[in-house]
Amino acid sequence: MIALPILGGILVLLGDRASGKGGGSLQRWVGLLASVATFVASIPLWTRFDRTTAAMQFVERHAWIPMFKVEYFLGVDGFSMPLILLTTFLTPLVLIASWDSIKLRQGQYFATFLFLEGLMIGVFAALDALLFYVFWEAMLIPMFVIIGVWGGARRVYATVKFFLYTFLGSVLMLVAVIYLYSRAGSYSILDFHALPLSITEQVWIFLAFLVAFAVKVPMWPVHTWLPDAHVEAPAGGSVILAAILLKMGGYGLLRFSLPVVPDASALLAPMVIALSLIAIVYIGLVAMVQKDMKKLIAYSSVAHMGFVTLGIFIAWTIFGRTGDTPGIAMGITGGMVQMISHGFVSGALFFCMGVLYDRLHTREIAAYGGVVNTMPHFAAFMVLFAMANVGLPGTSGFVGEFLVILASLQANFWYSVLAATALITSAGYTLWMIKRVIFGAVANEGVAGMPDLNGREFLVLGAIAAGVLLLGLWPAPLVEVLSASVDNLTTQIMQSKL
Amino acid sequence: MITLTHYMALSALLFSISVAGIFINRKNVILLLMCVELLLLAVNFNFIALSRFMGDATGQVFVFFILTVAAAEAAIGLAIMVVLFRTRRSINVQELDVLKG
Amino acid sequence: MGSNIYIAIVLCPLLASLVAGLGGRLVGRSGAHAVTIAGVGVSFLLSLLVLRDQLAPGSEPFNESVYTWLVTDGVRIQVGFLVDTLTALMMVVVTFVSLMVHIYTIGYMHDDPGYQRFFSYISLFTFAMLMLVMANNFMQLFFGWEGVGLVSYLLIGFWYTRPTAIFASLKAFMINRIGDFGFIVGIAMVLAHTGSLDYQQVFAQSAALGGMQIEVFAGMPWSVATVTCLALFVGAMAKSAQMPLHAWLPDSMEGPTPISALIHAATMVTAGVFMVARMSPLFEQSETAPAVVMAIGATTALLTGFIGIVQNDIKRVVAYSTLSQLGYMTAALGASAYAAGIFHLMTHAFFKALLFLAAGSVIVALHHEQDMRKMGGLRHHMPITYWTTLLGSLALIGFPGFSGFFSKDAIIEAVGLSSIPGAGYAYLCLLIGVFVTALYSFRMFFLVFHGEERLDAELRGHVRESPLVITLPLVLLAVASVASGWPFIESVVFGGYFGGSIVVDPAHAVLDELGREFHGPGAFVLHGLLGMPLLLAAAGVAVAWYAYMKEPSLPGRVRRKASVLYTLLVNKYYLDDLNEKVIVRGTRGVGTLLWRVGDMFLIDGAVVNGSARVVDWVAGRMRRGQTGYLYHYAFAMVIGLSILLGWILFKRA
Amino acid sequence: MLTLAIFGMLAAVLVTAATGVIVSRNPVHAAMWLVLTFATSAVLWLLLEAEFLAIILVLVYVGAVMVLFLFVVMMLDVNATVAREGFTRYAALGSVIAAIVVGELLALLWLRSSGLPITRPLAGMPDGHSNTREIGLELFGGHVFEFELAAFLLLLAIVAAIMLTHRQRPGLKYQDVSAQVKVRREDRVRLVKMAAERDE
Repeated sequence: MIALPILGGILVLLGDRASGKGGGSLQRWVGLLASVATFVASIPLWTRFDRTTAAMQFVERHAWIPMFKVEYFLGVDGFSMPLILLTTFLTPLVLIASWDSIKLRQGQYFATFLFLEGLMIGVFAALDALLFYVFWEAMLIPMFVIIGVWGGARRVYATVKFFLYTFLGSVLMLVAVIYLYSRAGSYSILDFHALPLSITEQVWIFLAFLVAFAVKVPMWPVHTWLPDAHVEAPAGGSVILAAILLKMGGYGLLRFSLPVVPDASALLAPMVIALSLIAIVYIGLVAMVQKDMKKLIAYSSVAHMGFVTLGIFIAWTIFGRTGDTPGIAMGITGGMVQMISHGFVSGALFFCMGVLYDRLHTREIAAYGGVVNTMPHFAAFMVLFAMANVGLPGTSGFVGEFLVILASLQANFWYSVLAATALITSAGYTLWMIKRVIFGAVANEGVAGMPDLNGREFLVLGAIAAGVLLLGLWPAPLVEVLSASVDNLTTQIMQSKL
Repeated sequence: MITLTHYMALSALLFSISVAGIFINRKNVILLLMCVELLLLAVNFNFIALSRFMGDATGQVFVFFILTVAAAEAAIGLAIMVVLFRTRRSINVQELDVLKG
Repeated sequence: MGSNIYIAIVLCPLLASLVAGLGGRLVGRSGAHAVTIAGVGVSFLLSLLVLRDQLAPGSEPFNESVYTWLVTDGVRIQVGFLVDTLTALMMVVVTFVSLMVHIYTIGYMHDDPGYQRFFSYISLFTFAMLMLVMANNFMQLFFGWEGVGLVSYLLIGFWYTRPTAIFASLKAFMINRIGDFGFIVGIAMVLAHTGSLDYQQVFAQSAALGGMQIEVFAGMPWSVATVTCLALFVGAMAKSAQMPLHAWLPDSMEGPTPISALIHAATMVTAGVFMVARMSPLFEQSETAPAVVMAIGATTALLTGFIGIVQNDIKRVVAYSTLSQLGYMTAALGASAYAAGIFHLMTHAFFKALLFLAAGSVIVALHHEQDMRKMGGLRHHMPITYWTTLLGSLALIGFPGFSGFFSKDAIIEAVGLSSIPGAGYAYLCLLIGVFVTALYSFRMFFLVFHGEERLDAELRGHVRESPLVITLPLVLLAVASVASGWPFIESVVFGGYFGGSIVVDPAHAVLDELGREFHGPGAFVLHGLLGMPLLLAAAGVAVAWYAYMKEPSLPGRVRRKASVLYTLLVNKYYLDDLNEKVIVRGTRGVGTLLWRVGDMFLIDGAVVNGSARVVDWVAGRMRRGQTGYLYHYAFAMVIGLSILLGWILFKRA
Repeated sequence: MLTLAIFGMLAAVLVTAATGVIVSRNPVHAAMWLVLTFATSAVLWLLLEAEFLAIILVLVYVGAVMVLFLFVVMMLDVNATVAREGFTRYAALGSVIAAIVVGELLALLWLRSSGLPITRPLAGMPDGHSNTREIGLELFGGHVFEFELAAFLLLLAIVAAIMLTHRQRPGLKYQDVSAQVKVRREDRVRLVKMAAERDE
C-alpha cells in the first residue's frame, strides 16, 4: 500500500518525460487512479480491523539492514489506522482539487503528491524506529518541493524555515532513537515500549522526542513555520500539510513519548500542558488579528492542535490528583478524534482558500466581501466548515474539543476554563473572517465576476463535508476503533519504568 | 646498512618537498599536478619499504593500485586542465577562485 | 408508545428543512413552504399527542436512547429523548409557535429572493429546538443549544448584504459563545463529579454534589453544586439574554420579523429558562446560585425595561420587552418558582410571538418602515392587527384574566415570598418593572395605532390590512395569549403538573406556600385586582396615555429635564460601547500585541531569524577564509598537518 | 656499506631532483626533473628488491604519464615568466613550513620507533625469489576484485578524459547515432494521398 502511490508517482513522472509538455491529461488520470486505488486498498484496514485488541494488526516484517537489526516492520493499531485512512481519503481529493489550478509541471506535481502519500502512510505504519525515521525525513522532501516549486512569492523563505524547523527536531529524534537502540538492541518500537529506563535517560529522550514532535504539531513556541509554510504553499500542499503532516506530531507523541518514557512524560506533563494552553489562548488571540486568510487558518490549526496535546498530557495530572484514571482515556480519545477532525476541517478550509485564490489570486481578507452573492454553493460549504472549525455540535470539530474539555476538568478546573475559551476565540476569528469574506454586499468587481463551484470542486468539498457531518453526528465507530489502543496506552503509561 | 628508517626519512623529505611545492607554486596547475605525483611517490616509498620490512607483498599490491589511480588522476587532471585552458585561456591558479565563498 | 413518535417529531422538521434547503428548483417556492409547514404541522400534532399521553393519569416519563454517540472511558454518551410533562409542554409551545410563524412567513417573506432558504432555516431551527428540549443528556442539550445558536446566527444575518445585519449576527453568535463557554465548563463539572452526562444518573447523584467542594481559587473551597450551577447559568444568561450578556438580543432585530418572533422571543431565548428549570435538581443543591440567578433576573427585568421606554424602533421596543420578561422568568427560577417561570415562558411565548408578528404585520403594511415616529393612527387601516396587538399588550402588562396576568403575578408573589438573599431587592425590581412594562407597551401601542398619522407621504392611502396568512396566525396567537392563563394556572403552577421533572427543595418551596392560599383562578383574579401590580400597571398605562395621547409635548420636556438619564438609556447604559470599544478592541489589541511582539518579534525575530543571523554572521566571517585559491587550502592543510604532528609528538613527550 | 653509499647517492639525487621540480621556472624543465625523480626512485625501489614495481614505475610514469605531461605543457603554451611570478615571496615561508614538517616527521619516526626493530637491516630475499610472482599471486589471489575495479577505473579515466577534451568543431561533419536510431518512418517518408492521375 505504501508502494502503490509511489509506483504511481514514478509512472506519472515517467509519463512526464515521455510526453513532454503537452500531455498533462493522461498523467493526471494515472495519478488520480493510483491514489484512488490506494484508497480502495486501504478500506479493508477499516472493515477487517479487529476492534477488540490493542495489538498491532496487518503486520508485515522483513529484515532490512540485518547488521543493525533494522527491519522493514509495518503494522497498524487503533491510532495509526484512522490516520492512514485520512491520508488515503484526502490525497485523491487533493489531486482532484489541483486538476486545473496547477498550471506548471502538472505531472510532476501529481507525482510529488503520490510520493508524499506513500511516505506518510509509511510514517503511520512503521513499527521500526529507524524505518519511521526514514519515512519521516523522506517525507520532508516532497513537501519541500511542493512548497518550493509551486509556492507563492516568498516560498524560498517559507521552505527553508519549514525545513530547518522540522529538521532540527528530527535530528534530535534520531539521536534519541539511536540511544534507545543501543539500550534495547533493536529498533522495534514495541521493544522500546518494554524497555526500562532511568529517569534521567527518560527526561532526555522525552525532550528529544518532544522537540521533534512539537515542531510538527506544532506547539507554541515552535509554531511560526506553519503560517509561513501555509501561506506560501499551493492549496493542495496546504491541505496535506494541515490535514496530515501536523498529525504526525500528535501521532509521534502517542507512539513514542508516552509509552516509551512514561515517567518523564509524567514529570514534564505540566510543561506540555502549559504550552498547550498557551497555544489555545494565545494563538486564538493572534489568529483574530490576521489579515491573510491562510494565515488565520494556519493559526487556528495551531490552536486546535493545542487540544490534541492537552488531551494527551492531562493524563498525569488526573492520575496525580485522583490516583485513578477517570478521564484519561477520554482525553486521549478526544485528542485523537480532534486530530482526525482537524484533518477534515482544516483541509476543507484550505480547499476553500484554494477555490477563492484560484478566482481572485489574493488571500487578503480585505479583498473579498459578499462572496455569497456570486457563489452561494461555495458559501454554504464555507460556512459549514467554518462552523466545524468553531466546534459546533454535529460537526466533527465538536467531538474532540468536547471530550478534551470534559476530560481536562478532571485534571484541573482552570485547564478546562482556559481550554473552553477556545469556544469564544475560535468563533471570533473564524466568523469574523466569514463575515468579511462571505457575507456583505459584493465588495468589488473581482468578487462580482467569480463563478460558483464547478463540479470538481463541488465533489471535493462535498466529500469532506459528508465526512465532517458523519463524524460529528456519529463518532462512535471511530471511537470504537480507538478504544482498545487507548486503553492499552492508558495502562502502559501508568506503569512506571523506573 | 640501510634500514627502514632511512627509507622512511627519505619519504618524509620527499613528502615535505612536494607539499612545499604545492603552495609555493601559485601560477601553474601543471606544476601542482606534478607535485601531487611526487606526493604519491613519497607514499609509495613508505609502502614498499614497510612491505619489505614486514615481508608481506600486500603493501606492494597497494602501490600497484596507487600507481593505477595516480595514472588515472593524471589523465583526468590534465584533461580538466585542457578544458580549463580552453575556456579561460589560462591555467593560472591565482585566477581560479570560483570556489570562493 | 415507542420512541418512533419522538424520532418522528424531531426528524419531520429536519427532513423538511433539508428538502426545502437542498431541493433548490426541484421544490420551488410553494413546495418549500408546503413541505416545511407539513413537517412542523406533523410535529405539532404529534406533540399534542405526546402531551395528552403525559397528562394521562399514571403515565411515566419516557426516557430512552436512540443511538450511542460514543463510548469512551466508561462514559456512554447517547442521543436519546427524555419526555416528561416539562418537555411535552415545551414541545407543544415550540411547535405551535413555529407552525404559526411558518404560516405567517408565507405572507411576510413573499417577495424575498431567499424564500426557500428562509423556510429551510426555520424548520432547521425547530429541529434544533426540539432536540434541545427533548434531550435526555447534556451532550444533546448542548447540541441543540448550539444548533439554535447557529440558526439564529444564520437568520439574523439572513439579509447578508446589510452590514448591520451581519454585524448583529456575529455579535449574537459571539455573545452566545461566551455563554457556551460557561455552559461547557458546567457540563465538564457535571461529568467530573458524577461520571455521567445522562440526566437521570446525574440528578440521582445531585444530592452528593451539594456536599462536595472544589477549590477554584486556592484556599477557597466552594460547593461543587454552586460552581456547576453558576457555570451553567452563564450559558443560560447568554441564551436568555440576561444582563450583561443581553446586548445581542436587541441587535438581533436585524433579522426578519418572523424570526424575531420565533427565535428571539418565543422559543430560543427561553432555552436558558428551560435549561435552568430542567436542572432544578442541581440548582436546588446550591445556596448561592439561586440568589445570583434571581438578582440577575430581576436586574435585567427592570433595567432593560427602562431602555424599552426610549426606543423608537417598533421591533426594538418589543425586543426590550422580551428582555424584561425573560428577566421575570429568570427571577422566578431564582426563587425556586420553576413552575411559575415555565408558565410565564409559555404565556410569554404566545403573547410575545403575537406582538412581534403584529409588529411585523405593521412593518409589511408600511413597506418595511420600523420607526414608530413615522406611524400613528393605524387603528383604522389595520383592524385585525390593532385588536390582536391590544390583546397581546394587555396580556403582557398582566391585565387580570389574561394569560400574562396569571404567570406574572405568580412570579411576583413567589419572589415576594422567597426568603433567599436578595429576594427583597428582586421583589422591588419586579414591581417597578410592572409599571415600566405597562408604560413602554402602551407607549408603543398609542404611538403606532392611535394619534395622528405621521406616515411618509407616499405611503398614505396605501396602508391596508395584511393578508390572511399573516392575520390568521395573529388571531390564533391572540386566542392563545388570552386563554392560556386561566385554565392552566392551577395545574401548571400549583397543581404539581410537572411532577418529578422539577425538583424543589422544601426550604425554598414558595409556590407550595402560594398554593395554599390559592383558591382557583377566579379568586386569583380577584386577589390580583386588589394587588399592587395591577395598580402599577394601570399607572403605567395612564402615564403612557397622558404622555403620548393627551400631552404629546411632555416626553420632550422630560427628555430635556433628565437629559443625563435619557442619554444613558438611549446608549443602553453604554454596554455596547463597553463591548465594542473595550472588550473587542482590547482583545484584538492583545492579539495584535501577541502576534507582533510574541510571534514576529520574539520568536521569529529573535529566536528563529536571530539564530539564522548568527549563523549568517559566522558564515560571513568564515567565508573570508574561503579564498577559492588552491594553495591557500593546501597551506592550511599543511599547517594543520604540522599541528597534528606536533600534538602527537607532544603527547608522546 | 656499498649499498648504503649507493642509497645515499641516490637519495641525494632524488631530493635534488624533487627540489628541481618545484623550483624550476619552466614547466618543461620541471617535467624533466620529475622524470629524473621517478627514475631515481625506480632504482631505489630496485634496491628494496621491488623489481616489478620499479619497472612499472619507469614504464608507466616515465614512459606514459610524463609524456602526457610534456604534451600538455607544450600544447598549452604557458607563459613561463608569468608562471613563476611571486615565487620568491612564498619560497621562504614554504621552505620553513616544509622544514618544520620534515623535522616533525623525523622526530616522530624517532620517538615512535623506539623499541621496535626498525633499525635492523632489511633482510635480503632468498635466491630464486620472484617479486613479480609474489605480487602476481597476491594480486590475483586475494585482490582480484580490486584489480578488476582498478581496471574499470582506468577505463573510466580514458572515457572521461576523452569526454572532457573532445569537442565538436562547427562545420565538421559527423554521424549523430542517436538521431539515426530515433528516426521514424514519418520523418523520412511522406505518404501523400492523391487521386489517380489519368493518362491523357
